[in-house]
Amino acid sequence: MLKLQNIHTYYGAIQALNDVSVEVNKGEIVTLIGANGAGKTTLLMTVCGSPRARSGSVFFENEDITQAETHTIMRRGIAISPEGRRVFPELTVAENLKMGGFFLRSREIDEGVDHVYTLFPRLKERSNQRAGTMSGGEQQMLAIGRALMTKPKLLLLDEPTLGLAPLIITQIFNIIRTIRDQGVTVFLVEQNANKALQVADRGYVLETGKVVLADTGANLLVNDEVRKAYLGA
Amino acid sequence: ADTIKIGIPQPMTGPATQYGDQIQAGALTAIEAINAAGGVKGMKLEPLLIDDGCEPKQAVPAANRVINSGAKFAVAHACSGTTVPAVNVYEQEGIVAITPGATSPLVTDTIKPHYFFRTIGRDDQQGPFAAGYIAKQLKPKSVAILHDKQTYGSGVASQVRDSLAKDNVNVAFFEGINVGDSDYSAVITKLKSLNPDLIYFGGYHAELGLLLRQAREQGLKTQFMGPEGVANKDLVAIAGPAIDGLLVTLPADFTKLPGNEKVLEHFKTAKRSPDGAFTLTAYAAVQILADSINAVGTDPAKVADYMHANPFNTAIGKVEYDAKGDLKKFEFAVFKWDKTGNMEQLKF
Amino acid sequence: MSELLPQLTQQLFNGLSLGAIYALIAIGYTMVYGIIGMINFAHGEIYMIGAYVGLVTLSAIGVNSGLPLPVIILIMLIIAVLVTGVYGYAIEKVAYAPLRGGPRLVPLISAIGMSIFLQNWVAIGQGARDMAVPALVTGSVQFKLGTDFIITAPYSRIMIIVVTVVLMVALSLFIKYSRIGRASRACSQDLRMANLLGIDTNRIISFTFIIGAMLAAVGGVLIALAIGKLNPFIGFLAGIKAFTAAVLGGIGSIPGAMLGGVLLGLAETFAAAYISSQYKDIVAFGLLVFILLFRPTGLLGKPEVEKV
Amino acid sequence: MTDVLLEVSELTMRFGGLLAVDQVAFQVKRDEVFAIIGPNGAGKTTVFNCVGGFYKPSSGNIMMDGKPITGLPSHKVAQQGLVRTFQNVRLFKNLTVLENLLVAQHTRIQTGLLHGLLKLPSYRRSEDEALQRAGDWLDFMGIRQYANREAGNLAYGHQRRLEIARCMITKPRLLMLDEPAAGLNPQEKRELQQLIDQLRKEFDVAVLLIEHDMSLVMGVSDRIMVMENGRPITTGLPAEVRCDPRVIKAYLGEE
Amino acid sequence: MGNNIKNALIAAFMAGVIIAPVFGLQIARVGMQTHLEPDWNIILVGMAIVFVFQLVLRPFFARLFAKKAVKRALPVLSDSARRGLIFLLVSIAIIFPFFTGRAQVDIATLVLIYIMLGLGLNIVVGFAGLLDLGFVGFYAVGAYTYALLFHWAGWGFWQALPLAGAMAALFGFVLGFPVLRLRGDYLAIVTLGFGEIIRLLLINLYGLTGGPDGISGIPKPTVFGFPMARRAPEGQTTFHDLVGWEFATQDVIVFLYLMALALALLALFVSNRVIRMPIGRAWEALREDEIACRSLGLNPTRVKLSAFTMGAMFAGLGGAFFAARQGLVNPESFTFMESALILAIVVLGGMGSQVGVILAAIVLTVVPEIAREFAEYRMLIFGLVMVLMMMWRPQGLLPVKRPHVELKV
Ligand SMILES: Nc1ncnc2c1ncn2[C@@H]1O[C@H](COP(=O)(O)OP(=O)(O)OP(=O)(O)O)[C@@H](O)[C@H]1O
Ligand SMILES: Nc1ncnc2c1ncn2[C@@H]1O[C@H](COP(=O)(O)OP(=O)(O)OP(=O)(O)O)[C@@H](O)[C@H]1O
Ligand SMILES: CC(C)C[C@H](N)C(=O)O
Ligand SMILES: [Mg+2]
Ligand SMILES: [Mg+2]
Repeated sequence: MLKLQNIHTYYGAIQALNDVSVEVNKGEIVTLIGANGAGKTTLLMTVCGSPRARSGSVFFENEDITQAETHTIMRRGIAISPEGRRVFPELTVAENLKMGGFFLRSREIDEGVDHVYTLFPRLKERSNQRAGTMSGGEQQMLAIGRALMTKPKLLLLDEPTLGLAPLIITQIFNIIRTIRDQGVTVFLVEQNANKALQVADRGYVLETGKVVLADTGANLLVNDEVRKAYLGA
Repeated sequence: ADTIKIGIPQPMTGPATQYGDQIQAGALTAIEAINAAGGVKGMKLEPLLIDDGCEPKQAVPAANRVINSGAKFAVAHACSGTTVPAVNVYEQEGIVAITPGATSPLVTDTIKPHYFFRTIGRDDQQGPFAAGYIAKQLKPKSVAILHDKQTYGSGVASQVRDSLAKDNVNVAFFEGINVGDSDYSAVITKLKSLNPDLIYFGGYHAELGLLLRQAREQGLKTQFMGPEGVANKDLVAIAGPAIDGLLVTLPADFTKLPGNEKVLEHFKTAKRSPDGAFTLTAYAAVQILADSINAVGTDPAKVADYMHANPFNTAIGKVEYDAKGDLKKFEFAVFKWDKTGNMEQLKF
Repeated sequence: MSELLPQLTQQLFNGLSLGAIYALIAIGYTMVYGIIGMINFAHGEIYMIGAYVGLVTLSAIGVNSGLPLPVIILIMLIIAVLVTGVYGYAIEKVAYAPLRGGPRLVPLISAIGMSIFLQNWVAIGQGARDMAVPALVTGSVQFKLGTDFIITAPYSRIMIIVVTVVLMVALSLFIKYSRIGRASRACSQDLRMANLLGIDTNRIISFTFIIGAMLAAVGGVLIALAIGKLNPFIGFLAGIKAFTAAVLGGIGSIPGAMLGGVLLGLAETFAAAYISSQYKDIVAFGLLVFILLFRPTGLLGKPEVEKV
Repeated sequence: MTDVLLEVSELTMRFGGLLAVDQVAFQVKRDEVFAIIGPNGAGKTTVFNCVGGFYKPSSGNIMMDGKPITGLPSHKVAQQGLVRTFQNVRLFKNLTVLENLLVAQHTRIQTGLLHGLLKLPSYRRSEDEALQRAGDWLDFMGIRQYANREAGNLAYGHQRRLEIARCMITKPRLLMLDEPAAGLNPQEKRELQQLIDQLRKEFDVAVLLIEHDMSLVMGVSDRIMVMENGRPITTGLPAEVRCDPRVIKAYLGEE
Repeated sequence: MGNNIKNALIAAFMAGVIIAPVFGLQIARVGMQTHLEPDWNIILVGMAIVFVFQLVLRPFFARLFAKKAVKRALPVLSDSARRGLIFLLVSIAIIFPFFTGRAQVDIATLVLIYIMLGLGLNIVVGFAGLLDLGFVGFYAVGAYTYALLFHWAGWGFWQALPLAGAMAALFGFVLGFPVLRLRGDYLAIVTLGFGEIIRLLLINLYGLTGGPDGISGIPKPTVFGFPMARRAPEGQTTFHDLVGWEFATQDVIVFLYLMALALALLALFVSNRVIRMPIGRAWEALREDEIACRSLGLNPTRVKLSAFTMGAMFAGLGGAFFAARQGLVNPESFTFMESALILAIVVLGGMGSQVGVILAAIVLTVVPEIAREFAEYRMLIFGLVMVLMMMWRPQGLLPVKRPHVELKV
């Protein structure tokens, strides 16, 4: 479904990704783990075309989207909950969600909003609050909810559990499983490697811009190096 | 040198461009005529056109450009606002300059220059002259005076005010307006409720045009009057039919001066129009410079001395200077506009 | 003084019509600012160009063409709006788009440069001197309030007030309820995220510039007809005033631009009427400073939320 | 001198119709690590903001060392020895790591204009001391090798450390940390825990902590207050809180 | 290619629309009527140029830049290179007036005044991050302080100079106090408002300031109390009489230039030191994150105010000098456009870069002077240069490495 081949991505002169190849199959949960600054966020954003890979190619559903513009890429059925949440601070919670489903028909939007509200009742309570004044965790829920709005084929999640309470974290992982079961493909970046690997079908380990390990989630969980470096064992 | 450079720093852009054009026409025609007749002491006159935009800010740079270009003589600055600061420069540098347009007393009163002259009268003649006409001919019960807060406009307006006060005419209103504004309706409403018999405006045509138009639009039908700075074709275009009946004071029409036939001839060969209040004053300025150089050579100090001491016969008649470069005699006249945009000198 | 009331009414009308003029330009300012957070100093010049295009059109038709007046004005408006739309689009593409994502002040300087350029572009093309615009819309509503003082409301001014109100309402509704409106609000807060939601942000920005320019053109044509004089430099002062109005009302807010414009117009008019016209601009700017001290984000601007 | 450093009583913060913090009261003792936990949106950060002077509380009292600090502007509060980190790290990103630490000493060093222009000895001494202190803290945090880099380019974990160092260099009496472990990996979390322990022991600083990571909270805190919907539901020792059924239901969930 | 042609056609069409009403259809007036004088050639030529540009040149440039983009990272001036460059510039500046004509020296003096202003505004905008669009107001305060002291009390330049700086600083302080809590563009517009208010007051306080005419005849600085002028005021000896020189205006100009240079160097020195001092660090920190600053006990109002005041002081000194150079002050010299120009110097220089400010001041003062050759195209060119410069170097002409103390690691 998603295939990255020999990607090199730069920020100006700084190389953030070095010859990265990653594949995500339809209906899978794939997770990407790695230390701070390894390039995980960069990898997700390269899929979105922002920044664009300097060399290598990105395929989505067998089409080359390496050079496509961000908005055309996203309209193919990809949604992202980005690093730093990036909710629209002046828009209300409800408006933020509607923005998520920008290209849907209005009935679909309403359905989507209702769906998100059932997942996160907190958002329903606050549907008219401006997003910028929500608490850190509430904003995170909103960012995830907004990404879910379009019913994407591929969902990109960048540290979705950051700043969330334990109870909600558990719930997020449940949601990830559920939507996978509904046929959505999930590409997940997590600091919480333990939990991420538990739900993931497969995982990649990124170190300073390079993929150093790729295996099934279960195998990585028991991999010694991974355990030492990322699971805190 | 085989040419004598004459700087002509005048408005070539901005609202006073019309006046700059008139002055250019006069000065260039004179220069061409003199050159055609063999020049001055065998040397040709060379005009240097410089833009001062009629903006005080550009005055000193423009004057400096005259100096830097090596000219020792200038037909300088139409507007009082630019002339006043520039006079210092000419005086300091010893450049003989003549303004064909600036009427403000400040031009020569502030530093009493030795090198600077005019070929036009002063507003302390024009203002009292206008006031005299108002007091004796119009006999209004009350007069409102507006001005544009600039050197020239506010200067002439206060001259009119003071003279009217002496003549015991009631000046009910005296206020400045902003140049460049486009909406004067607030002040017009004020005038409307004051309902004076005459409104005098000190300033240039652009603001007066709007005032006239907006006054008539608001149903204010009072008689307007202004100084020479308002009188040109642009005023007609902006004010439209509202111009009907406007009074202005202007230098007398020198084209009708006996003895100017040759001058008019030169304008015809040069394909330029001699019309406009400042065309012949500029012509005269060049004549005076040429005559003086002819008499004493190209040393500016000597030229200045010569000019203070001797009378000249020019396109604006016989000219004599006092110690600070003002004309000993200059006459204004009153003109009235009709609704087709033509004006006529009033006899009284 | 029994004339006080009618005089006051007349000044109120003067203030409103002046305010409407400011508001009409301010709306465009506010829209562009709202979306890319940039003070488009060239906006005043677009207004000026709109006025010129109107005059060119009028000259092409001829004042005595025999066409009914509303038709002439409509043609002037349509042509002016189309031409300035192209101007707005081109200016954005040439002078601002390449700078997006860079330091914040860079487009500001570019805009000032653009503004100087456009002034002189027209000054060279059409000449720098004042142009007179024939008074097409003549006549006025006149009435008395008891005394002899006749209150006069020229049709040309009434037209400006009406058009401004209509445009403001239409635009507010459009921004609030249309999809493009919603997208543009999102773009104004986080361009990159809007892009990540599949929105073509470049198109939204172009669109905003075009609409802003068109509004300015409407202002240019109507105001030129009402005032009767234009030159290539009128845009600058009008732009500054309109921008002040936009900030006063809370930049980014369309009703705010209207409110700010009217307030500024009234302040200036009443200062001119009851203090002195010399001090009217001081009063206007003083009012701006004063209001911002108490409402740091303008009258209708939302207070900035920064959650710590 | 009592051993209560910070005393918050009846603190209430209202946003329009929303009661974000409702009658919260707690005390932090000297040398204590006191944690506030609770579901998202419970009002924890808001409590911080009120205590730190970033919001003006709707009502309530805050006393630092017996002196009221309620409603003081935040920089005045900080001058009382009460400094904080932020939920999203707020470094001076374009300044170097070292400069971040120098700015933090601003209130304590020679800032006279003339002294500096003329490089008077007292100015030089003060600058040298400031550098010395900064160096010491960088050593302590183990990030000396990044001293001359731009702070924004540091790895996230190092940024967190720098932010804490920046607080500590002001010699605070109370250090408030808002989710310091967010975005850190398990390894880094453990280092953070050691750091907090060490700070408290070596520098006599009390710590007020907000955190969602239970292993960290349980590991370092002396006492924990649990909030829900703006109200404290219980305060107690880690062991007590962990087993409190209300806390499990509202916050922890069944494991 | 087909797509390219289509785009080029669209662009050409738009160019036609843009050119037609301004150049193609000239409004001419006969009496009270206006009519049009069409010039189709100019429209067609314009369209053709744009078409060719879009079709041929643009793809060419695009390719050119694409290659360059790889090395888009700007060359940043190192510390020693910066010092070397400053030294070089200063040496050139000192010997320069003895080898050129007075016109050039005169412009160079203006450049120096703009350098002073640029360095001042650089503190406010570049370091403290406060967008000040009314900087010219303080410049005016400085200029008028000297002018008024001269006019009403007969003060000389050297007596008035410190007071001009102090007065401007005071204005900065008093005006800054209430408004510095405003954010971003709101601060910008309020400062713009202040600048305008100061200018309007100068226009309207006719009795005091001479209104729109301003004050003229302001003397140039004296040399140890001896005026440099052709004719001395009564009771004084001119400098050239004193030393027995022939009076030459060139000398006056050069002297003025050297004074300006000294003052600009002082400004450079002070701003250079200040940004390395604690207060300079605090400015930058505040620009980066006000909330974090507050959390560390820094009083933001005070820090901002110090930047604002110091910037104003520089402007005041520059203003006094301007008054002396022009011999005249009037409100027209202090319009918003002037603020914009100074801001452009700072931004084009590369915010915070002092060498950049110097270069930009030179460029933005000299370009319009050179462009005088093109008469009415002068400002057109100037505007265009401003736009192009921003595109060419959005990071500024000469971004320097931020000066910072280093720690041995
Ligand atoms: N906008 C940027 N400009 C320059 N460098 C950047 C930028 N964003 C990221 N980098 C650098 O690119 C590298 C990879 O960063 P990235 O954000 O992808 O890491 P990450 O794995 O997501 O880290 P984290 O766990 O902290 O989110 C880092 O060295 C970072 O400093
Ligand atoms: N400025 C504000 N305006 C309106 N509501 C606010 C504002 N700040 C916070 N809130 C609301 O108050 C509540 C408490 O927010 P707070 O940030 O204190 O939560 P928190 O406990 O820190 O949550 P988290 O763990 O998610 O960070 C939230 O519901 C939030 O939406
Ligand atoms: C050319 C004239 C209109 C100038 C006017 N007399 C003045 O002194 O400014
Ligand atoms: Mg990341
Ligand atoms: Mg929080």
